[in-house]
Amino acid sequence: MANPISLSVTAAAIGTTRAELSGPRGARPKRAISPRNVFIYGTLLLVSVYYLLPLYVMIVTSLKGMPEIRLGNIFAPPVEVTFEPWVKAWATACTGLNCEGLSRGFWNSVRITVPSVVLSIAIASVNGYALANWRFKGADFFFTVLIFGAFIPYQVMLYPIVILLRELGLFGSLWGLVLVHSIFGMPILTLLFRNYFTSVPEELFKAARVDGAGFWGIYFKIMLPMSLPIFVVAMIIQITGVWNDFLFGVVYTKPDVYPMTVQLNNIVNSVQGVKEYNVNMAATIITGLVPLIVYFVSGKLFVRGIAAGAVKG
Amino acid sequence: MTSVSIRDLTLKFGSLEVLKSLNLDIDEGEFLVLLGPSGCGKSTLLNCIAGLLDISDGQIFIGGNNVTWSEPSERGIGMVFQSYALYPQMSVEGNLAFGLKNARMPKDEIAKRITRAAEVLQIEPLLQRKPAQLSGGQRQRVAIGRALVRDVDVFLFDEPLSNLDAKLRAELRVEIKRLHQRLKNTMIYVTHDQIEALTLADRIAIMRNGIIQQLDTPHEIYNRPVNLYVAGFMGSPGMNFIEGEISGAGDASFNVAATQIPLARYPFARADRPGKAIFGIRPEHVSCGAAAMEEPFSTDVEIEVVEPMGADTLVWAVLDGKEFRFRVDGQSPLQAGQTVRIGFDPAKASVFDAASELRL
Amino acid sequence: MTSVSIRDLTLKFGSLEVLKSLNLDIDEGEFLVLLGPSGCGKSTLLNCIAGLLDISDGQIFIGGNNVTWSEPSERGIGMVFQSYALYPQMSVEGNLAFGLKNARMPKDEIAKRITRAAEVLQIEPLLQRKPAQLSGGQRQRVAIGRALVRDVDVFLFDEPLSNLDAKLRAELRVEIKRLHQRLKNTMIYVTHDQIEALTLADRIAIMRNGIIQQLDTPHEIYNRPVNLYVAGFMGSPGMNFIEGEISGAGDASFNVAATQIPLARYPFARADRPGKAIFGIRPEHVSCGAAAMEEPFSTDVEIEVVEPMGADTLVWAVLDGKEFRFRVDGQSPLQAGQTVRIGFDPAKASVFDAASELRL
Amino acid sequence: TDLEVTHWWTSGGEAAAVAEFAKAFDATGHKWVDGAIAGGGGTARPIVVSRIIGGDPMGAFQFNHGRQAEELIEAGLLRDMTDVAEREGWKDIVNPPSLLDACTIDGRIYCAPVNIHSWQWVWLSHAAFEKAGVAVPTSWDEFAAAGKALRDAGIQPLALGGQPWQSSGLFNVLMATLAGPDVLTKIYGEKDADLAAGPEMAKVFQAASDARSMAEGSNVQDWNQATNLVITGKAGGQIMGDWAQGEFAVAGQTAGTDYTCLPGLGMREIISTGGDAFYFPVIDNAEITAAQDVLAATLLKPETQVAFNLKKGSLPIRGDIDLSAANDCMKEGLGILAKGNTMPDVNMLNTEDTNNQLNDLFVQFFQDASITPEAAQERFVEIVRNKD
Amino acid sequence: MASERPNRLYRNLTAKIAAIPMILTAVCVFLGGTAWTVVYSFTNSKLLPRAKFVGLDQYERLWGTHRWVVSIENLMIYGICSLVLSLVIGFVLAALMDQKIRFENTFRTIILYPFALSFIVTGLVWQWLLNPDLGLQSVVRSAGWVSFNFDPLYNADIVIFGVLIAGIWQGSGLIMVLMLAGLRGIDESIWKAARVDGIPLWKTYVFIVIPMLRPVFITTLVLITSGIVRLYDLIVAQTSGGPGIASEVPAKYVYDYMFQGQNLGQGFAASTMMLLAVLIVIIPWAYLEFGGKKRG
Ligand SMILES: Nc1ncnc2c1ncn2[C@@H]1O[C@H](COP(=O)(O)OP(=O)(O)OP(=O)(O)O)[C@@H](O)[C@H]1O
Ligand SMILES: Nc1ncnc2c1ncn2[C@@H]1O[C@H](COP(=O)(O)OP(=O)(O)OP(=O)(O)O)[C@@H](O)[C@H]1O
Ligand SMILES: [Mg+2]
Ligand SMILES: [Mg+2]
Repeated sequence: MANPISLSVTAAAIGTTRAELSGPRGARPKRAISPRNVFIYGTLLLVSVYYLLPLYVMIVTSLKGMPEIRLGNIFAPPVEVTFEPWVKAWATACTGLNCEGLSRGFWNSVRITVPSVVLSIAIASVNGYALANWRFKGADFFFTVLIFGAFIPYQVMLYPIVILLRELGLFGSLWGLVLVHSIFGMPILTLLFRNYFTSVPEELFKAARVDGAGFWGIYFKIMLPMSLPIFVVAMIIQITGVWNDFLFGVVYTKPDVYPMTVQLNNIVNSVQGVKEYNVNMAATIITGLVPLIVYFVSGKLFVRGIAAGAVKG
Repeated sequence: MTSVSIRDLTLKFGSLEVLKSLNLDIDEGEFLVLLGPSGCGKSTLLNCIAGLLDISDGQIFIGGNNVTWSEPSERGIGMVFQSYALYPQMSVEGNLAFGLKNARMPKDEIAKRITRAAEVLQIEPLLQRKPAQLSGGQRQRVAIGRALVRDVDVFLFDEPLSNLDAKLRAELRVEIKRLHQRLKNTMIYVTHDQIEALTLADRIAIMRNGIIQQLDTPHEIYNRPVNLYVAGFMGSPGMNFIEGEISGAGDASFNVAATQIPLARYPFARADRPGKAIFGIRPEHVSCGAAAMEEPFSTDVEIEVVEPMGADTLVWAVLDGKEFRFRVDGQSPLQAGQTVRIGFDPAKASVFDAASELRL
Repeated sequence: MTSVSIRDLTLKFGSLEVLKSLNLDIDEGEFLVLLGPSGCGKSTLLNCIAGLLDISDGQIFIGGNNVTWSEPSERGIGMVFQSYALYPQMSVEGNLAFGLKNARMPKDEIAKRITRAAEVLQIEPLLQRKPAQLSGGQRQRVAIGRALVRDVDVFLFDEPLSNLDAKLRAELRVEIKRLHQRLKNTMIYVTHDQIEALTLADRIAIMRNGIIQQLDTPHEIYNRPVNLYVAGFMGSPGMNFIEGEISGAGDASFNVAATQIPLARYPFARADRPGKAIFGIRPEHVSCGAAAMEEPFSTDVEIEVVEPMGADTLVWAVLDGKEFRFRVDGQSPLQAGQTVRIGFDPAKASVFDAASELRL
Repeated sequence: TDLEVTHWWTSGGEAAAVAEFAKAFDATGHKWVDGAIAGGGGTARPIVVSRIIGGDPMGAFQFNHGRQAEELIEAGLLRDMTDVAEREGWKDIVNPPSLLDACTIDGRIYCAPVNIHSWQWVWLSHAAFEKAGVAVPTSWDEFAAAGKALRDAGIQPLALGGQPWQSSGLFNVLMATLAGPDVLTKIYGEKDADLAAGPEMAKVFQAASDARSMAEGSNVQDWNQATNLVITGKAGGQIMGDWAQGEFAVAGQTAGTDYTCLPGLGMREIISTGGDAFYFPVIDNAEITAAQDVLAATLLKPETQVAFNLKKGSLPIRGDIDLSAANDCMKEGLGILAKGNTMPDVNMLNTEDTNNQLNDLFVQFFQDASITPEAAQERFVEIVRNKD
Repeated sequence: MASERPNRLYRNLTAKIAAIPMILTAVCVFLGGTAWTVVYSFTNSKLLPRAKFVGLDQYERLWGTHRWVVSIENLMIYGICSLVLSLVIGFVLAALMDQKIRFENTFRTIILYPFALSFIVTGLVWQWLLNPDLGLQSVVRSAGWVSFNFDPLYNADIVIFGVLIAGIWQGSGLIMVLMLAGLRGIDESIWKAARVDGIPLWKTYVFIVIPMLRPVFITTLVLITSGIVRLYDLIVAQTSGGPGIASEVPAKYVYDYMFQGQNLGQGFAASTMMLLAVLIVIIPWAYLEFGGKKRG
C-alpha cells in the first residue's frame, strides 16, 4: 500500500551509514554440529543405550540356542537364529506336571486384566469426579487416607484382605482378584482423576447443574467425553500394573485362573539343571508384550494425559 | 411484582463470611446489575440465587416461591458464564438441547424452541458446529441461547462479556440490551465493568465486601453516590477528590488551603455538616478555558499529562499540589506544562463527611 | 537520531510468513506503539527486536549497532511482558537484582539502582515481598522495574496492561506516560487497546497481517486514516460507514439512496474520484437536536438503543435502514423509539474508495 | 473327582517324581490337578495358608514334616486322617515311626508322610578331583584338606547356593556330623544355650568358617544350580540333602563312577529323618473328602512309594518294600535307616520362625567373610536362648 | 418446594452414594487393615493371627535383629540415591527433551518403555546383565580389559547399587514424563525474561524453573517414595536379598517373617514400623495439599 511509511523509510535509510548496511544480515548462522547439539543428542543417545540395552539383550538372547549362550558374549547377535525358545516358552515349558508354557496363563491374564481395569477405572473416575466437583464433608479426609494407602506395602495387606475376601465370599474367584486390583489401584487412579477433574472449569459443571443434569448426568454426558487423555493414562497404568502383578494373582486365585506372571515365575524359577536363559528371556518378553504394545500404541496420549492430570499435584 | 427476593442472605466459606445478611428485591422484568470490585462476592451472590452454593442462612424467593433449598434446575433460572461454559464435545444444537432433554421434553418441542432461540440470536448457521469452531462472540450467544431455550423467568449473567475484546464487548452489550427489551425477563447481571453497568442496568447494586453499598438507577448512582466508595468506584477516570473543611452554615463553603469553593448551590442531603469533609467533582463536569470563567467556581491549574483518547482528551493537572483530572474535547490543543483556567458548578459535585464517608 | 531501525525484516514460522519485509525507524526517546488485532504479528516483531526470535531475513539496528545476531542481553533492551513473567520464588528485590548479579555488578551499585528504580516506581515497601503477594498493578510495576534497573536504551512492552482491570489500567497508563516523560528512553509498546495507543504514543504503527498499514501520530491516525481498515480499527464505538457513490467533480456530493451529503468542505487527498465510495464519520463528530441544524449536513434518524455511559451517552439509531451511532452528553434525555435530528460537518469525515479501500 | 494338589516340586527330578503320584492317583479314577508353585516353600506356603484361611483350600498340599502345619491343625482347618491311617495300617508300616509322630497331635493323625529326606550328605565330583589331581575324599576332613588343591586347579571347592536355607542347612549338617546328633537335639530340642556356647560348637563354627572359604565365589542361587556345578565338574562337592540325588539321575550320572556320595559327611553314619508330608484341608464336599482319602491311601501304597522315591532320590517311608532298583547312594541310606542310626530333622525341633532366624544368621555368615566364627556363635546362642 | 432446611446428610446424596466404594476402601481396607496390623503387632501370632498380647516384645526383637537393621540401612541408601537420581535424571532428561529436539517421540518412548515392564522382568534382566560370568563384566574382560571388575550383585558392599541401576532404569521414564509435562506448563515469557536479563541457561533452570516446578516435584516425590517403601519384587527377582543379607529391604523382611518364618507378629511389627515411616512422609504432604489453600 502506498503510504507515508515508505517515504520515511527511504529518508531514514539515506541517513544511515554504509557500515551499518554491511553488518550481519538475515538469520543467525547455525551449524548443525554445534557444541549444544552435540551435548544434547550425545547425552540422549548415551542414555538411550542404557535404556535399550536390556531390551536388546533380551531379544538377542531369546533367539540364541543354549550352547551359543554358554559360550559367548551376551551382546553378540545370534549366529544362528532360533525361535525354539519362544515356542518353548509359549507352549511347552514345564512347571510341575503342566507343560503348556505361558499359553496357559495368557487368557487368564486377559480375563483378569480386562475386568480389573474396567472396574478400577470406573470406580476411580467416579471417585475423582465426586472429590473434585461434589466436595462433601469429609471428602478430603477419605482422600488422604486413600493416598496413604498408596504407600502401604502390599504384603502388609495380604492377610487382612484374605479375611475381607473370605467374609465377602469372593476368595479364590476371579471377582475377588478384580476387587483386590481395584482396591490397590484406587489411590493413584483417584488422585489422577481428581486432579484432572479439578482442572475442568468449574463453570461447566455449574452450567450442567443449571441445565438440570444430576450427578450421573454430568458424569456421563459432560465429564466422560472430555476426559479421554486421563482415561488413557489410567488405562496404561492399570493395565501395566494388573498384567504384571504376581503376588495377588497367585495368592487370591487358584491354578485354573493363574495369570501369566505366575507361569512366568514358574518357568523362570523351575530350574532344571542349568538355567535356560533363552527360554527365560523369551518368556519374559512374551509376558511383557501386552503392556508394551498398549504403551507403544497410546504413548502420545499418555504424555498428554500426564500433563493434564498428574502435574497439578 | 417482585421476581427475585433475597432475605437476610448470609454465606460463609468456612470462617470467611462472604455475604453478610444481604437483602435484595428485584422486580419482574427488571435488569439489575451487580457491580463491584473483584472478590466482593458478586459471583457468590449469583451462585446462591442459582442454587449452586448452599447458603448459610436466609431465604431466597423466585417468582414468589421459596427456592432456598431447591435444585438449580428447579428454580426457573438460566445462567450465562464468563468463560461461556459450553459443553465442548456437543454441537451447538446439543448444547441448547441438553437442559431440555434433561427435563424430558418431547423432541418436537425441543426442536421448536431451539429454532426460535437460534433465530433470536442469529446462530442458525452454527447449529451443527462444535464450540471450538466458534468465535468468542458466537460462543457467548450460544451460552445465552442455552438459557433462552429453557424459557426461564430469570436470567443470571456472570461477567458474560469480560473475556471478549473491547469492540466485540461493545457490540454484544447492545445485543443483550436489545434482547432484554424484547424478552422483558428479569435479568441479574454481574460485572466489574462500569460501562456495562451504566449502559445495561435499570438499577445497579454496588457491592463491596459482601455488602450492597447503594442500589439505585445508573443516573442516581453516577450523580448522587451515597458514599465516598461509590463515588470513587463509579466513573473512569474517577472523580477528583479534594480533602478540606466546610465552613459557614447557610452559605457554606469548602476550604482547602488557599482555595474556597462556594457550596451555596450544593443540594445538601443532610443538615449536619461537620468540619472535615471531602469534595468530589467528576472530570467531565469541569470546564476549561473560556467556559471555565462562566462557572460558579474557577481556578488555575498546571497541566502535567495530556492523554488524547480520540473522541476526547483527559488532562491530568495539579491543583493545590494534588492530582486533578478533567476532560476536554478530543481536538483540544492543551499541552503538558501549560497553566490553564478551569471551573465547575458545585451543584454537580458530591460532598462527603471525612469520617463516615457518607454523602452530605 | 535513530534509536531502533529495522530493515527489510522478514520472519517465517515454517512456511508461514508472519512479518513481510518490514521497515521501521524509531527515533531516540520516541514512544512508538504497535497497534493491531490479535495475531497480526506485533509480539513477533517485538521478539525479533529483542532477539528472542531468530529472524529469517533483514537487519536490526539498535543505537546505531547492528544487533541482528546479538544475544538479547547484549542489545541494550529491557522487556516487560503481558503476564509479568516475574520469577515467582524470588522477592521483588531478587527479581530486580537477578539480572544485575549475573552481570557481576558490584553489590553497592546493585543496591543503588534498585533503590532508585523502587523510588521511581513507588515500590519501596514491596521489596521484600514475593510476586504472589502483590496485586496485578504492583506486579506490573516490578516487571517494569526489572527493565529499569538494567539501564537500557530501549524499553519493549508487550501488552503490559492487558491483564489488569479497567481502573488499574487507566492509572498505570498514566504512570507509564509519566515514566517516559521522566526517563526519555525509547519505548516500543505493543497493545491492541486503542485507548492505550492514543494516549501513550508519539507515533502509532497500525499493523495487520505482518504489514504496517499506517505509521503516524495519534492525531493523524485518528482523524486522517489512510485506509478503511485503519478507520474502522480506530475509535470505539467505531466510525459509522455509509456505502454510496460520489457524484460531481468540484462540488462533489456523496449519494446514498435518497440522502445527499455535500463534500464541498471535504479535503480530498487525491484527484481521482471513482464512483463507488464509502463515507465514514465518527460518532463523536455527530451533533444532535438544535446543534445539528447548524451543521453543513443534517437529517432525521430513529433511535433504537440508548446507552448511558456516565460521562456521555451512546445512541444507536437507524439511518436509511443502516445502524448509525452517535455520541451525546451524559445527561441527555434521549429515549429509544424517538426520532431526532442529527447533523455533522463532512470536513471531519473520511471518504474511501470502495474498491481499493484507500482514502480519497 | 478332580483334586487340586499344591506343592513346590518343580525341579527336574522332583517333577518326574510328582508325575508318579499323579499317575497312581489318576489310576484310581480320580484326577490329579497339579498346582505346582515354583520358588520353594517360601513362595508356596503363604499361598497355601492364605487359601486355607480364605476358605477356598486346595484338595491337598505338601509341607515339610514338622511344626509347619501345627497351627492350622489346632485351628481345625486340616482334616483328621486317622481313619484312613487305621484302615491302611500306617502305624505298622511307617518306618521309622517317628515320621508318623510328627503327623500326630493329641493322638490323631493329620498328614500322610511320603518320603524321608536326610540332609547329611556330601556330593563329590570325580571329574573335579581328577582334574585337581587329588583322590576323591572319603570324609569331610579330607575334603576340607583338598580345598586348596581344587582351588588351584580353577575349581570351586564347595558349591553353595545363595538361598538362605542352604546356608543354615549346611551348618546344621556340620553340627550333626561333627558335634553329633545329641548336641543338635539338645540345643534345638531343649534350648541348651550353654551347650550352644560351648567349645564343641566352637569347633563346628570353625569348620563352618573353613566351609565358607571353600564356598567363596560360588555365584549361584538355587540349590540345583549348585548341584549342577558338581555334576559338570566345575565344583568339587556340595553338602546337600539326598534330593540332590535326583539331579544326578536326571543328568544320567552314576554313583561311584561319576560322583560319590558320603552320608554323614563320611564322619559319622547318621541321617535325619525329615521329609515331606501331605496335608488335607477340611473341605465341605463329600466327593472331595472321599478323593482325599483315596489320595492319602495311594501315596503310601508300596508301588507308589517305590516309583516316587526312585525318581526323587529320597527314601521310602516304609521298610517293607523292594528297592533293588535303587542306586548305591540310596542303598547306603536305606542301610543306615535300617540300622536305626537316625536323628530327628531340624524342622521337627524348630519352628519356622527359628529356622528363619538361623537362615538369616548363616546366609550372612557364609556370604560375608568378615563375620568371625566367634561372633556368629554369639548370635547363634542368642537365637537358641530365645527360641520357643 | 422445600422451605424447610433439609437434612445435611441428604444434600448431594448421589455423590455420597457414589463415593461409597472409596469410603469403604479407605476405611475398611486401608484404615481397618492398618489398625488390624498394628493391633496384631502386639501379639505373638505365629502362622495364624492370635490375640495373645505380648506388649512390645516383637518390637524389641525387631530392633535387635541384625537383618532388620540392615534392611533399614539398605532402604535408606536405596531411597536417598533413588530419590536423588530419579529426580536428577528425570529432570535433566526432561530438560533435554524440552529443547525442541528432533525425534523427541522416539527418545521419549525409549526412556519410558521400561515403565511398562514389571519389576520381576526388570530384576531378571538386570540380574543377567550384571552377572559377572555372563554379563557386562565378562564382555568387557573378553574385549581385552582383563582386570575389569563389575559384579555389583555379588559384592555385598555395593549390591544395593546394582539394584539401584535397575530401579532407575525402570522408574526414571515416568519421572521424566512428569517433569516434561511440568516444563511445558511454564509460561514462555519466563524464559524470555531470563534471556533478556542475560541469565545463563543453567541458572535459569536452577534458580527460576526448578522452584517453579514445585507441584511436579511433590507429585513425583510421592510417587517415588511410595515406590521405595514398597520395594520388594525387584529385590526378590534380582538378588533375593543376597549376597547374604546384603540387599534385604523392610518389605521383604515383612514378607519373609509373615510367611516363611511363620511369625506374623514379627511381620506385623515390622509393617507397623514401615507405616510409621510412611506417615512421617505423608502427613506433611497432606498438610501442604489440603491444609492451607482451599479451592477457589
Ligand atoms: N469456594 C470458595 N472457598 C473459599 N472462598 C471462596 C470460594 N469462592 C470464593 N471465595 C471467596 O469469596 C470471596 C468472593 O468471591 P466471588 O467469586 O464472589 O467474587 P467476585 O465478586 O465474583 O469477584 P470477581 O470479580 O473476581 O469474579 C472472595 O474473597 C473469594 O476469595
Ligand atoms: N512459535 C510460533 N510458531 C508458529 N506460528 C506462530 C508462532 N508464534 C506466533 N505464530 C503465529 O504468528 C502470527 C503472529 O503472532 P503474534 O503473537 O505476533 O501476534 P500478536 O499480534 O502478538 O497477537 P496478540 O495480540 O494475540 O498477542 C499468528 O498468526 C500466530 O499464529
Ligand atoms: Mg466472579
Ligand atoms: Mg502478542
